[in-house]
Amino acid sequence: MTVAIVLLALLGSAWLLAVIEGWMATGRLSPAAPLFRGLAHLGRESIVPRSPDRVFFEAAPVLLLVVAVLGMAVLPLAPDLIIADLGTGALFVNAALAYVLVAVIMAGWGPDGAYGMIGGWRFLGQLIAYSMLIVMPITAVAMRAESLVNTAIVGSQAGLWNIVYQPLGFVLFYIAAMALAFRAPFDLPSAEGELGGGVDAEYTGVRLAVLRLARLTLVVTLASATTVFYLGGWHGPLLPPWAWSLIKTLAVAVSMLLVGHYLPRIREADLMRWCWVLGIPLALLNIIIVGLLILVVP
Amino acid sequence: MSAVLLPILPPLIAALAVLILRRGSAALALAGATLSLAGGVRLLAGALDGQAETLLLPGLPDMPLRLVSGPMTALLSVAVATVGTFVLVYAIGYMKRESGQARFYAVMSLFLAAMQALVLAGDWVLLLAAWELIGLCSYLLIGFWFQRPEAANAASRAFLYTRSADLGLYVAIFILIGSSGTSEIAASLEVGGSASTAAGLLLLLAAMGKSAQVPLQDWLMRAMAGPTPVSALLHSATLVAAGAILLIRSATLLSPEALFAIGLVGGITTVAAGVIALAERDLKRLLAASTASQYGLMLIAVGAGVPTAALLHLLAHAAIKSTLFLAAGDFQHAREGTAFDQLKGVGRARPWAFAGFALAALALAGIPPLSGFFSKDAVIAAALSGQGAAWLGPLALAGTLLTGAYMGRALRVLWQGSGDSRPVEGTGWMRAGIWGLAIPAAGLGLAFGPLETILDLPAPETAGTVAIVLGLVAALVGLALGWLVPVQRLLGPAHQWAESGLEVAGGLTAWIGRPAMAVARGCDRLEDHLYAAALAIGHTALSIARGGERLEQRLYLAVLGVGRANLAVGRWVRSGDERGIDGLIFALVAGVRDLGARARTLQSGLIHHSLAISAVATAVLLAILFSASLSV
Amino acid sequence: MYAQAFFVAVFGLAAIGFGVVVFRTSSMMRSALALLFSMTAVGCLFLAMQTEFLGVLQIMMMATEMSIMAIFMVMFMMDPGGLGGMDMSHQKRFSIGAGVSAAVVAIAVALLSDWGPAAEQVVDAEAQTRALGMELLGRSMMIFETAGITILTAMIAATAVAIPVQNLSSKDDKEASE
Amino acid sequence: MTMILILALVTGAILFGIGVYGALSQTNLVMIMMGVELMLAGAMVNLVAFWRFLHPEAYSGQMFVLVVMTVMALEMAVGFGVAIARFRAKGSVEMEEAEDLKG
Repeated sequence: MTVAIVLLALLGSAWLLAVIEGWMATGRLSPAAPLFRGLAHLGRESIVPRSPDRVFFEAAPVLLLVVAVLGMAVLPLAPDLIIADLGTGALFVNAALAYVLVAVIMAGWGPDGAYGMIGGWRFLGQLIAYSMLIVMPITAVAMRAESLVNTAIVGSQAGLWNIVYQPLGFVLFYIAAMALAFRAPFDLPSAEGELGGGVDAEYTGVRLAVLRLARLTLVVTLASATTVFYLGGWHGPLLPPWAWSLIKTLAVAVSMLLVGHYLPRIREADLMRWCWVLGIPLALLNIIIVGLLILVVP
Repeated sequence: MSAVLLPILPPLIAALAVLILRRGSAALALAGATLSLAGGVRLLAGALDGQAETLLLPGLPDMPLRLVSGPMTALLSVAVATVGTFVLVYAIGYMKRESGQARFYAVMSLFLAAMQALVLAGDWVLLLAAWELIGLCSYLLIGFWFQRPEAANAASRAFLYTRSADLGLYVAIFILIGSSGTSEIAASLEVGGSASTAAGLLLLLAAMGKSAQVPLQDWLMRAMAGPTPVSALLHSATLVAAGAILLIRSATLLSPEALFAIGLVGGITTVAAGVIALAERDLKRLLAASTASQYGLMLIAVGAGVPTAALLHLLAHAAIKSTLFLAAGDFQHAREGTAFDQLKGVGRARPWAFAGFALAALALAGIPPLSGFFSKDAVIAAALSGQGAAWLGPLALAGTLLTGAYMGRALRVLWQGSGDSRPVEGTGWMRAGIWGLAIPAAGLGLAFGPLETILDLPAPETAGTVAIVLGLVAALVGLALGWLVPVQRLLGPAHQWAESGLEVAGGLTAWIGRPAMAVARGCDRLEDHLYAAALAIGHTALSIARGGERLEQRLYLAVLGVGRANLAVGRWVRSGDERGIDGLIFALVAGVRDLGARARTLQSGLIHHSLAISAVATAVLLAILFSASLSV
Repeated sequence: MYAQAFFVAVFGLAAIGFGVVVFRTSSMMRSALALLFSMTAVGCLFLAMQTEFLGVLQIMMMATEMSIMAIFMVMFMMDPGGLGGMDMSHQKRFSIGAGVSAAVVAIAVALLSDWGPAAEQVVDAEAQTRALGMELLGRSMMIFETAGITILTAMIAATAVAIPVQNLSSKDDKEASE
Repeated sequence: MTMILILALVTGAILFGIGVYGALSQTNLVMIMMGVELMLAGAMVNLVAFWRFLHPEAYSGQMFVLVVMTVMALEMAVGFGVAIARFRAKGSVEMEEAEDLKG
């Protein structure tokens, strides 16, 4: 039952994101467009490029989707609306999202195409930039909650949301999340303009549909993670908890899309430099500040 | 944060700050030392109220690091901090012209922090860590002018000597922890039996290395290549003191055998090093040798079973010796060197420094009411009263005599003669440092009474009149001997030594013999006058004259005896130095090299070959272990 | 109990299978990712043995680590795709002997020695994590910190080794070109 | 329960064996590192199994696993550093050609 609800929510939000994506691309707001596009993908022939690494080529989109769903599985929509409330949930989110990299590299290497491979390796470089900025802010969050259990983390924000308690961490996590979802402006691995689509260049038909869906789901998962870690999860007046979670998640996801839409693409070298020279020190600073706050403010 | 951290953290932070900021290093280091001093005083106050603080830090599993502030550790911490502070004050003036200030002050601060940690350490692991740290710092500081070959050599030599002696500490600690099951010093000292003897002897080895006891004293002389403040800190309260402190703190462990060995080593050192000091032609090297000799006295006290006396002498010596070195550094700046023929009459040119030097020298010789008098009497009393008095007492007295002798000689050299000295900048700072230490060097003795009461160690018997008289006589005779050596006569043999590589023996004949003759002649003349006067006065005075004559004869014989004894010891020490110890240590290195040469044949340079070899070796090892477990 | 045994067996087999693939395939990419999945299986093995924190940590770390290893394989192998089908191994017989004997000995020890009674229950994941944290920053702090310092040193050393040696002049005109 | 312990231990043993084979047989530095990683993985499996089934109360067991993970990461870092340097210098990381370690 819970599983069904969560998956439904996931699909729904993915659909909404697709609608907004279409609106941003075409300027027309047509709720049915994603559906048609998906059907069209199913209809088209799904071409297999010359001499692919078959295993990777087939597995990559599915793995990406599975990973996104797995990450979602440990994030609570409501106190009881969570598939698996692990004792190390916050860490598990990282673990699951780490496999996004694996999936992208597989998708890049599999079809034996230059663009794809470059995109895949680019994402590896991107990971080296952002991964620390995913882990360290979560550390600070867990410090405040004194637990890695996601429900406990949400519970710890009943009084004050983490976005107020540790805004620095929120900013860093938000940026890193966008980089992880490789949306614009961090969409180097799949840059249409300069890399001919990058990792999803060689994918067509069903596989492309799965890939698209997986990427949208990934955005939703990351938005939900942001909500749980920083926006007080299900906390909120009047509306039922799950509604609040959904609203916040969608808001974050949409904000990610919009922000990406209006920012120029970032060179991976610059991204790397900023993340290591600026981001990681800031993340450490954030940890120290939170630690002091915990010590000082009981 | 516990108060026990107060003496340690400030210098550490200062060191880091200096390394990071790279400016205002002197001020930072000084601030760190001062704060450390304040922390030490606070500890001491707490200890006086009888509250022994203990701080447990998480360390190895079931072996937490602990810092303890008992009365003794607090006292030592104060001493270390005091010396450190004033040495740094002095260094501000002394190092004005040097480059690499940041390096110097950072290492000095680290040195101070490490020493405080060593003093306050309550468990062997922490003590070992601090021990290694001060070893490293001394290496860095002695080799501060690493571009000078002699400094570099001196640094590596000091490192080699102390490190090879440190092995003793390692093994001793393994024995102690293994036999007592705890790493806490106080608890682990309870182990008795053969373990205590073995551990005691090994600790003695470690202490010999650090405190430069015969036959490991050679590096100390050469360590003079470092900057003078470093020598002051090294000799008075930190590196060299570490050995004595180690023995004093583990006094309850020591078994009679160990005590005997310690006393023996101390006695031999105090005499041998005294002789070397007498023979030196360089002020700093003389002071270095005298340091070794003084620590020999402390070991005698420990060996006699009265560590309190050793502790008192340690404190007095810390203040005195640092004063001496700082003054020496002042002269060094004034005359571009510390060789005696450069320093002739510098005392007149730098009266303040000379006054401090003289005060400290008299204190070291043991002239009342200066601090050295009390501490030395405590040592002598211990030597005469404790076990093994028969041979410890004479040695202690000989040490005192020699102390007087070389101090008198140094004073003479500094005062008489003349040379051109240049103005020195930063004199104010240096003067402040010197006198900040000279005052305790002078007055510390009056504080010994209360100190003995607060120390939790068995207080020494009050120095009997015998001890006082003997000590005083020895000191005075020594001073007289030292002073009465005419410098111009000294120069002739001095050149011969220089040609014959500073061979002590020649030097000894030259100027233990000469002073003896001089004294004899002096007494002779005196006696003639006496005799004439006696004739004039009448036969009643004749008996007095005879008495004087007999006295003089004995003094003459005694002095000659001292001369011969010193001659023998000097030869023995020198030869032992060159063949025995150097041979031993460098044989170690050579052996390792040979082993490497043999192992070389195994290396084809191919990774997979070496991997294969290691795999096979592991298999063999497992087989051996397995068979062993079967056989058990 | 049986479920646990089942999962342990399954993940164990998976780990072993992927581990074999690492050295069987000739495509560097495949062998790297095979190693990755072998490590992941080991992490799942931890999970199956109710060691949740370590399991998740293993899964997380190895993903990144092995992917990086993959790119190095592709960079440094003369035949990344394994299409040339060249043999990249030597002293085969000895290696097989060593590997098999090592495994056999270890298995023999595992089977023959008497392990005594095995613990039935362990505390739940959250309590475990808490206790582990207490252990790391309490009793074994020094070991843990040492590990941290060591890895920092290794990072710096590796970077220093990997940075190309460039003499001053070339550095200058590089800056000039930028 | 003991059965599971033995199961885990056997798994660890086999992983270790594979690792030994790989480390000894491969010619490429990176592949050798893979073998070492597998050996370490086998060790970790054993550690966890011992912790879980023999001493669940002693968390030093888990700490050891963490230390082993550190060692793995460390080995990767240094190994790759060396690999890069060597590739720059010699154009290959084939250990057959690396004889300059010859003493």
